[in-house]
Amino acid sequence: MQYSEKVMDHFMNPRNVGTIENPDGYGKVGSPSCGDVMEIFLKIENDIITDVKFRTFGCASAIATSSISTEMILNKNVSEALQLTNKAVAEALDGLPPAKMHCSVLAEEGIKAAIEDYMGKK
Amino acid sequence: MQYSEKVMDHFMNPRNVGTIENPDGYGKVGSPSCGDVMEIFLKIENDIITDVKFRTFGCASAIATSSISTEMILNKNVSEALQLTNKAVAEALDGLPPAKMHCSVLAEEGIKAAIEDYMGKK
Amino acid sequence: MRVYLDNNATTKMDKEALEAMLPYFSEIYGNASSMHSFGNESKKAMVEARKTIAEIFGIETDELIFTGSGSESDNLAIRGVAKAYKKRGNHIITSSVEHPAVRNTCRELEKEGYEVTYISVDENGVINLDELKKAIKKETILITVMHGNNEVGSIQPVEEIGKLAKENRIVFHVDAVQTVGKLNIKPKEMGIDLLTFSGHKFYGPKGIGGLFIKSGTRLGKVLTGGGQEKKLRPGTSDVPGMVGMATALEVAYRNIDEEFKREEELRNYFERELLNKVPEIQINAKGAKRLPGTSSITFKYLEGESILLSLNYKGIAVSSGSACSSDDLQASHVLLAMGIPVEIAHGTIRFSFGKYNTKEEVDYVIQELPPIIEKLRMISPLWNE
Amino acid sequence: MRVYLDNNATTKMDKEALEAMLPYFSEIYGNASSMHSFGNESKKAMVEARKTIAEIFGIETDELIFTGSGSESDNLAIRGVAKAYKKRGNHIITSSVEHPAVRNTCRELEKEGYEVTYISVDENGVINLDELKKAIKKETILITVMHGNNEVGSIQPVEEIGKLAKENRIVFHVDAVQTVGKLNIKPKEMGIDLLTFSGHKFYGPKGIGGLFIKSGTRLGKVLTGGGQEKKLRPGTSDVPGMVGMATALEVAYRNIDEEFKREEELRNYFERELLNKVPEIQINAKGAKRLPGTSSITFKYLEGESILLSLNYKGIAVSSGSACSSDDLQASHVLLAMGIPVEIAHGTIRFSFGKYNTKEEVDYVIQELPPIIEKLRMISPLWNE
Ligand SMILES: Cc1ncc(COP(=O)(O)O)c(C=O)c1O
Ligand SMILES: Cc1ncc(COP(=O)(O)O)c(C=O)c1O
Ligand code: FES
Ligand code: FES
Repeated sequence: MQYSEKVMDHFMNPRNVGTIENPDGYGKVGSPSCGDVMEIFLKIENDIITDVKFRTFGCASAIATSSISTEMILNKNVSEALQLTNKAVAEALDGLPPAKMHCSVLAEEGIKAAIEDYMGKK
Repeated sequence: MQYSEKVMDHFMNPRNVGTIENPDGYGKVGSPSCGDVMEIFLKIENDIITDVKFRTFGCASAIATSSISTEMILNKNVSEALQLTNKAVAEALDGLPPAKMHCSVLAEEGIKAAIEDYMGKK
Repeated sequence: MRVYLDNNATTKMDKEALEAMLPYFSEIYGNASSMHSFGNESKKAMVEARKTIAEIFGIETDELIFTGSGSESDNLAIRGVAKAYKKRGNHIITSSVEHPAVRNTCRELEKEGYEVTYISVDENGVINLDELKKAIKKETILITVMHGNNEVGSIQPVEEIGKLAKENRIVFHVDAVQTVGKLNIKPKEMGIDLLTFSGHKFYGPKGIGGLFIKSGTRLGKVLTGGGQEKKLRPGTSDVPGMVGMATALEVAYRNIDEEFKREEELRNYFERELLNKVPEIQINAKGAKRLPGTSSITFKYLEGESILLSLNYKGIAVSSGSACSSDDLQASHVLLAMGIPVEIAHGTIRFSFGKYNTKEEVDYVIQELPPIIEKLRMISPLWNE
Repeated sequence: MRVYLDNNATTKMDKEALEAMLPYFSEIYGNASSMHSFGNESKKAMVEARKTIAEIFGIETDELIFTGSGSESDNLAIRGVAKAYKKRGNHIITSSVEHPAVRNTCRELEKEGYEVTYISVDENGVINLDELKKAIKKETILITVMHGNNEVGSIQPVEEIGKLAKENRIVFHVDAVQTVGKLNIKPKEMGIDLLTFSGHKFYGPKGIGGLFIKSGTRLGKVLTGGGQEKKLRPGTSDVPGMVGMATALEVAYRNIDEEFKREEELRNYFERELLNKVPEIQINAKGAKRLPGTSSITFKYLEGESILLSLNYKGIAVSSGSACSSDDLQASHVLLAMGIPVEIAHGTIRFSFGKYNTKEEVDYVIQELPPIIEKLRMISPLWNE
């Protein structure tokens, strides 16, 4: 298993780690027994994501995809954010090992869940 | 396959190689297709073996057993010579590899054949 | 600083063993089966290597064959017995914590019509003897149980299994890949009929293994070809490998008890310090008799690969029982068999100490590990929920 | 003077290959499957070794697996196809002059219910293509024919067999243990699906072999365990062996054509001189395309072992096709298949030249050999009858 430098950078120095109190959107996907859980917190103003935090339990690839996808949706409109695919995330990381592609789905699903939560509250 | 020094000595410097014209006893045993043939020539006076020569086609063990057994029967009474066993020959050579024990039978049989030939003529 | 704590995976070759094998590459290179002097020199070395190993195990030289790896020995032992004793029965007993070389071979045999019973282990990774006893039946032809577990270090009661096997006239195979070179092993006194070992686990070369075959034990062939190794392992003899492995074994047994103690103390020191410095961790198989250098630690709320890679960043090499770093993304069957819940099993790291590890290295790990765990837990949604 | 003329049995390791593998014993020793940096370094070397070999053969890197020997590759290829294609058929075609690793494996499969046809060879040891063609039937799943014969050096028409195999959609395995490193081989251009080779035959290390597996070719497993080598050869990767073998191959192919010519000339010179100096000898497979360094010579009225030992006494290492020096005391099946009468077959000696042999050495043999033959014939009752 060889990761790209970008994966290792986001894994070793994950961006936007943490929680937000009273988030406008909150999502939690995965399950501990499957080996991956992602929690994502969004601050949203006028459908624009103004702050984002995450916490992820999972492998380096799960953490790195979480990290980079928070960067990718920050300051984006929620409808844009909804279009983020796991493939785009993997590409932004200069690729993932084939066996690890599935981990990137976690971030996509997490973001979707948080935005749906926000939509539901609206 | 490891041979004793004694086997190697008798193989490299076989004693009594050759033929005897008009032998008193002559034997030929084995067959080329089986991989071993021994020819033995005896000069016998008053039932005493006074000269012996051999020629052998076969492995080192066949040649060495032929060689040492000619030494062992020289100047012996024919009835003594008849009692020479392949085991005694192998022992005199400080042993033979298990897979090669059968080669020593050749010498025993060759001597028997030659003495029988002598007996028949008598 | 670079610290290698993955000695259960493989080891750095011993200098003496390496030096012993070097001449056999391009100075004494004859084929050990050849009749000429080049071959005889090689054969002599092979005979000597076999003798060295046989003496250490207290067995006859014709009870030992060389193979290409521990895995191959395991295959030959298990498949060999299955084939040779087919007429007597089709039942095999093994444990639920075996190495894939045994486990997957048993699985294959199930497909071929053999019946396999996988005996459970307790929370320390030790086989349930009673269960094993009850599993024995008329059709049982083989018991195959490992000696030391590669993941958690638990040592199985092979002597007692050996007794059961003998009483019931069942062939007993022991995968001793993790214990040969670390523990004193006399297979015959322990009731063992077949014993697998592998050179590179005790500072010998890779690509060479061995199998003790108690005289009288029949084995079907797995590989066919030339007459080498009693026709059970055809192929030109790997004399350098044999010499390297034999020398490594000799070196290991020179001060085996001292080294056992030293590694055990190092490992215990490591575990004590870690318990002091890192909360919410669990030492696996702690209640069992264990391999001296093996420490399997579960860091709750974390996933193993992330710990492994973070330690690697600091130059520290360990392995993980984590699903995410395994080929099939399945959590370790060993940890699950011990009753460790799957979500915790994910956070398990194996530290395996060897003869080259020092206290300084352990101190370095003790210093680097706690902040890594802390940082990773900060990222984890399971921590402080 | 010591002269090694048994290069078909095994070779002295190439210096460059040995040096290339040395660091992987105790400097870069990680397990290639481990995720940490120690493992990555080893993995890199393994990947590189695979690439080197793949490039030389003109194949993809994922079409190549490492095994523990040529014999193991042969077993995996033959047993693997037998298992995987069982549903399609149970018929295997091979030649009557194969190495025991192929021959005995076919014999084993016969016991397991497969049908094997052994195609005859002509007096030069070359397979009868027409016979092979006629042997093909609906149930044929595998043709396994060697490239260069180890005893007499005859080279089989593998390209033509490859065409036949392709036309009939039969898997084609070639045991190229004697030709890899001596001839240019591009398995894919030659219609080959599986190709066996062995490190120690081309100045690489012992204990390592390889198998080319054309993508799409299915193989059942012979050994089971970990996931190494596409799950077809479990066991911790022998990285030093891989590096040593790849480097040896690279070295061999650097000037393969020149070395072919050089060895061929040396061999031809040897044979010419011998024919001049020794009466009643016969050069086997002389009419065939032959391996450059192989010379199989029958000395009539003599038995091979005695020649071998006498030469050995003079420091000259050769091998014999003699019954008396084989394990089972059977005359060589290769010589018999070529129609050589059993009593002459006994007197056959194989001289196999390699890259380290010089003209001076050949001259020494030419000088020592005739008196030996003369002396032994004096002892032989078959001479001058
Ligand atoms: C033609 C041929 N095939 C297979 C083998 C087996 O190779 P190894 O001894 O490396 O297993 C050999 C050499 O012994 C050989 O000459
Ligand atoms: C317990 C156990 N058995 C078998 C093996 C297989 O040994 P090898 O990798 O040498 O084939 C290993 C090591 O990988 C092991 O730890
Ligand atoms: S989280 Fe398990 S493989 Fe990525
Ligand atoms: S003559 Fe053939 S083995 Fe002795």
